[in-house]
Amino acid sequence: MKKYQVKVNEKRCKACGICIGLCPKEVFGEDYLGKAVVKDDGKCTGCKICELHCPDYCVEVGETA
Amino acid sequence: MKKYQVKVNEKRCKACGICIGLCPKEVFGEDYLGKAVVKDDGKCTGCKICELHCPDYCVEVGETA
Amino acid sequence: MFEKWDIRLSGTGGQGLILGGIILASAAVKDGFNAVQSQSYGPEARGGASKAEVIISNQEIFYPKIANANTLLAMSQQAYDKYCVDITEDATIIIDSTLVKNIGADKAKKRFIIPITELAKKETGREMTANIVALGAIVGITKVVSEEAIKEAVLERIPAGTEEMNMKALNAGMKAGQELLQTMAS
Amino acid sequence: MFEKWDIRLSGTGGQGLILGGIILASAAVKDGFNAVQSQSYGPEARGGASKAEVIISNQEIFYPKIANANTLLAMSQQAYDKYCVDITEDATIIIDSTLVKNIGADKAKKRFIIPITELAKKETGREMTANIVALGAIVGITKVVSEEAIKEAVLERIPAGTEEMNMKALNAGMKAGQELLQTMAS
Amino acid sequence: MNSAYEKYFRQDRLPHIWCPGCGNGIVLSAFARAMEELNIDQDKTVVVSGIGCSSRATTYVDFNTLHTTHGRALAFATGVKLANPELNVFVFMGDGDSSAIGGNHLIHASRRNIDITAIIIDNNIYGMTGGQYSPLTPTGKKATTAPYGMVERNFDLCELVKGAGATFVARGTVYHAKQLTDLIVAGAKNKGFSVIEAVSQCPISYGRRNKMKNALEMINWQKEHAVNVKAAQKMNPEQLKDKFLIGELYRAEAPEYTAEYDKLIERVQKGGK
Amino acid sequence: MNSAYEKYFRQDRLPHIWCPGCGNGIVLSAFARAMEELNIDQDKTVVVSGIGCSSRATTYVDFNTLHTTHGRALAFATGVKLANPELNVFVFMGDGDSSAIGGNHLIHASRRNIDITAIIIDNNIYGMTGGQYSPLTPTGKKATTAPYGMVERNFDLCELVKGAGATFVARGTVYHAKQLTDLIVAGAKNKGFSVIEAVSQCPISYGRRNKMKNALEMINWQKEHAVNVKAAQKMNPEQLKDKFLIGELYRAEAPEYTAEYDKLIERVQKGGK
Amino acid sequence: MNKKVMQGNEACAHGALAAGVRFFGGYPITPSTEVAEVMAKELPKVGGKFIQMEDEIASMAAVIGASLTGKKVLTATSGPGFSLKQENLGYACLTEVPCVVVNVQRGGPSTGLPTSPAQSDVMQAKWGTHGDHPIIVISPSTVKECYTLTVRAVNLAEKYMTPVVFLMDEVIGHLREPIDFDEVKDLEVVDRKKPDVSPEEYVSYAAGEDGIPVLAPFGTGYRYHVTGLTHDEQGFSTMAPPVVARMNQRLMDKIDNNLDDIITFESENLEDADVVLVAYGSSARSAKEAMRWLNAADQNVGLFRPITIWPFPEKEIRKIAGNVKAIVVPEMNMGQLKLEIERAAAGLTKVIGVNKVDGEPITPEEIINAVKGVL
Amino acid sequence: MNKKVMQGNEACAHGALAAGVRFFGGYPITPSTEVAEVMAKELPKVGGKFIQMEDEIASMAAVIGASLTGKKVLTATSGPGFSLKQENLGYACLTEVPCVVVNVQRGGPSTGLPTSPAQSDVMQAKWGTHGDHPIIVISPSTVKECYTLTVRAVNLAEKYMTPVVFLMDEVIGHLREPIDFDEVKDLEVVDRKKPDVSPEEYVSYAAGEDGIPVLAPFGTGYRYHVTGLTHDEQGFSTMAPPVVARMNQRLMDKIDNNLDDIITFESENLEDADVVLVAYGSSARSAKEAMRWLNAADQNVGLFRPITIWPFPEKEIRKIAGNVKAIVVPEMNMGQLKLEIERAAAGLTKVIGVNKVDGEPITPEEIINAVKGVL
Ligand SMILES: Cc1ncc(C[n+]2csc(CCOP(=O)(O)OP(=O)(O)O)c2C)c(N)n1
Ligand SMILES: Cc1ncc(C[n+]2csc(CCOP(=O)(O)OP(=O)(O)O)c2C)c(N)n1
Ligand code: SF4
Ligand code: SF4
Ligand code: SF4
Ligand code: SF4
Ligand code: SF4
Ligand code: SF4
Ligand SMILES: [Mg+2]
Ligand SMILES: [Mg+2]
Repeated sequence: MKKYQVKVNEKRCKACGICIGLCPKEVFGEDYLGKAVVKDDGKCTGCKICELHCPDYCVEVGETA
Repeated sequence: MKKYQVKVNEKRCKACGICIGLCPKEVFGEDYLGKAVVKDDGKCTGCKICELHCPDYCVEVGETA
Repeated sequence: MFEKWDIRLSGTGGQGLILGGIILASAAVKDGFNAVQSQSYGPEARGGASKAEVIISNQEIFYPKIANANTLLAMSQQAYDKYCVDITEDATIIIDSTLVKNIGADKAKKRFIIPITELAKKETGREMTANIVALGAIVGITKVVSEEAIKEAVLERIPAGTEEMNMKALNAGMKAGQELLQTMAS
Repeated sequence: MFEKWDIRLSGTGGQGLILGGIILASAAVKDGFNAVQSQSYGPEARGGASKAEVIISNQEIFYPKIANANTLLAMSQQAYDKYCVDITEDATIIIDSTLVKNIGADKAKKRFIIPITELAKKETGREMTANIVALGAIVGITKVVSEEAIKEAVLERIPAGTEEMNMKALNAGMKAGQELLQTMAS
Repeated sequence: MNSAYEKYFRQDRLPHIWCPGCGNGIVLSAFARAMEELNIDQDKTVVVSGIGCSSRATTYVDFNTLHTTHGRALAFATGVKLANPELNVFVFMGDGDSSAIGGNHLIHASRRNIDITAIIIDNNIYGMTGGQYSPLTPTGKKATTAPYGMVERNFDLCELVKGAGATFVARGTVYHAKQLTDLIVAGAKNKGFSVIEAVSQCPISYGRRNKMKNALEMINWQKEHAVNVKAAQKMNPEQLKDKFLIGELYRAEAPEYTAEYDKLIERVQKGGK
Repeated sequence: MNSAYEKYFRQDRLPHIWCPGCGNGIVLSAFARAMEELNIDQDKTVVVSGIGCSSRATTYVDFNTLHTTHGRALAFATGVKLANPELNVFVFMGDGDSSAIGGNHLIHASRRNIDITAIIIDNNIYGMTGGQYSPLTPTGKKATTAPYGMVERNFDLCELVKGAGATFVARGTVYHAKQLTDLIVAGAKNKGFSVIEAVSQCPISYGRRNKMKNALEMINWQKEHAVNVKAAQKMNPEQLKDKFLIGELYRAEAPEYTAEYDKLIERVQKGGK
Repeated sequence: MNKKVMQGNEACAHGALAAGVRFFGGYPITPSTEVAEVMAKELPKVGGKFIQMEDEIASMAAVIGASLTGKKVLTATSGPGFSLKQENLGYACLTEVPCVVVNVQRGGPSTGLPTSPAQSDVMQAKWGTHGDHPIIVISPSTVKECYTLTVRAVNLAEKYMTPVVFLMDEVIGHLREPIDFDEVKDLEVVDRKKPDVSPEEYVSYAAGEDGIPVLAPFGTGYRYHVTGLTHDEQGFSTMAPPVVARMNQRLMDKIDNNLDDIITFESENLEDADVVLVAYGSSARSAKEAMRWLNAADQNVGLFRPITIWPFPEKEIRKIAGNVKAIVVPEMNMGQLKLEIERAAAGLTKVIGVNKVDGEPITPEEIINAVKGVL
Repeated sequence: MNKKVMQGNEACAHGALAAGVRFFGGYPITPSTEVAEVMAKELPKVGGKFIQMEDEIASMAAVIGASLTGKKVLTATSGPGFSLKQENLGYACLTEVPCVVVNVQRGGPSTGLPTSPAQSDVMQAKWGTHGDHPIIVISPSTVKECYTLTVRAVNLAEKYMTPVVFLMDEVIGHLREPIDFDEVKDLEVVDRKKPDVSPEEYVSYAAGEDGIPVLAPFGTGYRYHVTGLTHDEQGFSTMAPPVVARMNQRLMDKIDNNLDDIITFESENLEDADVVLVAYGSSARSAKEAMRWLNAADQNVGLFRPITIWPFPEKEIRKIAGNVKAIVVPEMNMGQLKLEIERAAAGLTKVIGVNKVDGEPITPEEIINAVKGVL
């Protein structure tokens, strides 16, 4: 099975909650300001729903090894 | 058979030729300026095509006796 | 000498009087004069009285409108009634008797009555050329422009293919004008 | 004596600071003062730094804007950084430590640090009431308006059904402010 | 015509300024007959128009008449109708007036389904300004601003207002003058926005330039090219080539705007939200 | 996204001004991916917009960009495209921008079938001015100028442009972000006027007022209420109640305006009439 | 005392309601939108109608249509929208249909600075539409005036059968101040005249001695014609030069013959002022503040605040010009009303502008500096 | 000699073609339509584009869009259409997109007298759009000037990157006079500057020493942003007060710093004139005729004809005002440029208007009478 690395550009994240809510694998959590943080990208399936739907282009899903 | 009287308000007639051309019974002729004149309303069937189509409201078709 | 012609062509929309005015102005320019042509419109530039004005002068023409014409062409009753009062004392007035039936309202000393539209129909088969006949008449009577110039000007402005017809019209007008002039002179 | 308060409430869009300003101005009016409230917008009145200004005076207020605030509320880092420099020498500055983490850019002598948003969440369960907590803190610290007036003013402007929650918020803010004031005084 | 003529025309304003053979006069008499059939209260009726030859109609009919700015008749009419829904509101427009500069107001009146009846005199040209192409000038036809033939596509006006939400859409012609009256009557009875496209002739600015030498020829063209929508159902595409449909083209049910607003007022005044 | 993002965005202009959760950003990334798929020449591409939150899009994408006046983007774009048909022209508009003040230009661009691709971000509201109703605010919904609920009927934007003559009409949503890219690609490939209505969310000025508490809820609403046009064919009216269609809704063949004009020039220069 | 803290835009809307406005047609635009929002909420309560039209052109049209049914009407907009309203504003001038057009000025030109204040539509308010036409333009300086002067604007519109432009600026529009409703509750309200003759005798644009026509509301039995073409007394279009001249002249005269009634202003310390500040709208507040400080420093500085901007209080300015070292004119524009002041001053004194177009209001300090430069 | 009798409107169109105009977007309106009609016919012949847009707003938009692709552009309209163009005209001012807007003035206000002459959009031409903005306005008096000055208008637009209003009137628009094409065949034609740096170094609104930006045609590899929001040198919107102030100031300066290049006028007999007639457009012809007669009667009457109406030749008027008994200003309006003349005259002399708004041109007699009144 492929593995994915999920990165959030925290600086640009506006804490909208979209990636957090849309990710089918609950990869994201939120910090005290509501910004997305990657909890566990081990579960990530690489569907890129998060990346496609981040209004601020802060989520990046990359394939690893 | 009903009889009709056809009148043209010559003053207002703009000589467009519509009544003259549309009358199925050739009731109208034209004067030297192209204005409609009633040639023979004996042939008139009272269809009122002329009255309905005169752009200047100068034709009047009335029933007589 | 300061020479100035104030010519008004009047009639109804569709008679081609504006074109007539343009041709007359062009002919004057060909003759080396200054000329301006203008017109006034009704609310929609169609129907009702129509007039075209031409000023021809050997000096520069500033104010381009005419108060009182010294030459008036009247090609409809309405136009005649309206404009025949705004003329100079010694004005020349040319009336299309095909269309103007009640004549007499004007005080012109030089009055020329010509069945212009009838003439057009007769000579060319088309009433449409009445404006050119009228031009011929004006030139024939007033000599405001040369025959050469008016011919050239007409040929420049009419649709291709109608040259012959229009020359006929022009000549008919000139002839009628000249004849009448002679009659009156004699 | 000519008394004048130049109060600036700053933070981000959506924090309700404009409503806070209106309430403060209304309270001042209830206390018999003159007051004006204004705000400035970003290109779209949303997002980015937001500020509301309130001037309270016992004289007529003509010029309605503030150059240097003598009282500043800062409810975001960006707002703090931006506005903490435009204050008078003896200004009072109140900082929401929940949201402003880097403090120190200002030269205020009277600096009050209160976790306003946290307090709002704790006291009412809703961050949304942070603006009312902040108002409480301002009043508690500055006494610019009477407790009565600010209570009345809050009740007038909030949605029906939220009275209790907002009073809790207001009281929490006032208490925090007063306590801090005493600590600093002592 | 006579009684309608006497009752609904401002006699002292005639003759009208329209050119010989212009279809505007014929549409206006069809309108007058429709008013007669509706037995309309002149005092309670407002007729609005824009700017164009067709829009001069308001000069000649004896109602509360409002001759507005080019393209904006429906926006003025919307104000009239909403401010006083008791008034009957009719609007005359030209093809350019309604679909070029006024296109936006046309689609919004359609969307709102406001109880106004619009009569659009479609002569395929800007008549008043002397023959420039309009959005209803058929592709290929000539106009002073289309000396090489109209290069743009033309609207199907009826499809346009249907797509925008009008609830009564019809097309008539000057030739079918009686039907035109019927369509206006039906449009007026529709409680909502009604559009009647009246195909008309402008012999001066359109006909001559497009090889139709006079009004009569143009009216006969209408006769030959119009097909009643019902008859069309039984015709094949081959037969319908080059033809256009007339009659009631579309009807729909939808809430009428000013009535809805009145309900809103009632609701609010009763303390609703 | 990454490569599209790097290539087609003006990095130095970001972050954009849009509120947290605003759909505009998502539509814009769908657009960028479409540009990548089309492998478009940035120098030969002009992106035009009107005024509104959505219209700020032109600030962020790296093309020849033209941020115009409210409602007029398509009129500016028509000038650009006609003056130089070699340029690819895309237009971003909001629902108010395109269908309220800009409605006329929308229907005329449709009529002319000019080769422009219009992306209309439909968030059902005037976002930029803080939440007034638009012609696409559904009847009954609240807005600052509809405090008692929208009393007017709303347009079906796709029906409108279809009735006006557009040759490619599609609807997508922010939720269906991949499909949105496909629709933009298909629209761009259509040689004619293409409209893509992108249903989007404005959590700030629309959602909150209408009981949708955040962007996520609004995106999920899209997911639940959108039905692909193909799937819809197999559904009954009951099942389609409250749903809206997405996908390619309409396509037609028609001559493209600027190409026709180029032919005209050729004809005239050869001495034709 | 019955004070309420309210925004200028809100106060304008409430003033309109108090003046009897029962129809609002508008299109949202920053920074005027709150006027529409209040109207949308309040009008149904009093049986009035609010409509958001498809654009500003349509809004202007709709209010004119509504006014012809006898309703008092309002519309509100800002810069770009005001530009769009011009054609139909001219229509209202010529057809003499009362309406009030609020323009809350923002930074220009073009889309400019939508949320920033400016006073750069002052000349446009007079000259924005084609053709010679009369116009009344009123500019408030306080939130209270947003209320009271809107009432006055509606009154003037109804009295003189003319559009009135209510020219605010973003500072005033968005400013919140208390209004004491006890003070404003008894404002005079003027209704347009109704015909006092039968429909048969009625001549719509005949206009009596006062030169103001009586337009009967549509639907009341007086049938007449309204057109934007130059028309005669019967309301029908004409091209007859004497009639055209007469009708155009009357149109101007109905305003020009009533300057004393129409023009209002505020003045302070004019008597022995060395310098007079002439300012309007929110800049007048900066000017007052400046004057307060200058007077405190014993400087003889006065203030003249035109409340009616157009017709311009020319006579008053001429008088001031004869008595002072300089007139200082702070405006949030590049010098607009200054031009008219210069004209009125006719060389009698220096006219110095304090101009600012950076999106920020003029500060009292900036005015003080300008005054110090001439004192 | 190569004389052709031509209408003013036609001459304007042919002048535009000679100046290199290759795009026309318009909407028909009397009395300007012939400009469009000639363009529709002639443009395809030279590979240019003509489009009749859905209205005047769209026409103005289309020409701006076309201009950004590097084409020289023209639009033409009259009163009501000019009102509608205002918003986008302001957009062109701020975005500095060259274009020429012809307004053939007709009787106003409102629909007014569509086929009659007037000069009542003179102030609107300067003040019609919201916000402070620069504008160049040129007014021809002869058919020949309709040609030559259109070339100049296009040149000025391209040189200064700005809209130019070509302000005609119905008399001139519909007048036919000969033009000698030999005389006009070698007129200078100016093209807008092209960037002389690479796309990487290019800064769209940086503007060099002359204060005039270089806008690269879209499609030539220079990608930049154009917006009607107040923007910085990079073309992106800004609210930073110093930047806003700087950009707005530069916009005005690019015109104000070049008055000598932009302002042209004609003058006659100014030296020892007792009375100077100041007139423009077709009224200047009446004025010349009047002067001819007055001079013939040994009256010392001079003429000053502004060809550039805006920016206004203020300096020249001031000078004249110092030397004469009176300035007489015939205008087919209620006194518009007269206001500016009064301002410039600063009380140094009387300014007397000869005004007419009945749809007829001013006659030389009317001017003569006015002059006699002061001599
Ligand atoms: C704002 C504005 N633009 C243009 C015009 C000029 N104009 C008057 S009528 C008209 C078109 C008329 O065409 P249409 O609406 O088809 O009416 P018709 O004359 O053919 O009946 C135009 C362009 C105007 N009066 N106002
Ligand atoms: C002529 C004009 N009228 C009004 C406005 C104010 N205005 C700016 S954006 C906007 C509406 C925006 O709504 P929409 O087009 O749906 O875009 P959104 O902000 O929702 O993306 C309005 C009314 C303006 N800028 N110009
Ligand atoms: S790629 Fe899919 S699974 Fe992975 S984080 Fe994003 S949404 Fe979740
Ligand atoms: S979608 Fe983007 S902006 Fe929203 S929470 Fe996730 S990372 Fe942040
Ligand atoms: S009624 Fe019929 S038959 Fe009689 S004249 Fe008229 S058209 Fe002819
Ligand atoms: S239809 Fe009327 S106007 Fe035409 S010729 Fe007959 S009577 Fe005359
Ligand atoms: S120009 Fe055409 S539409 Fe206008 S009146 Fe004449 S015929 Fe009728
Ligand atoms: S107001 Fe709405 S549309 Fe505008 S940026 Fe915010 S969320 Fe997006
Ligand atoms: Mg038409
Ligand atoms: Mg929107």
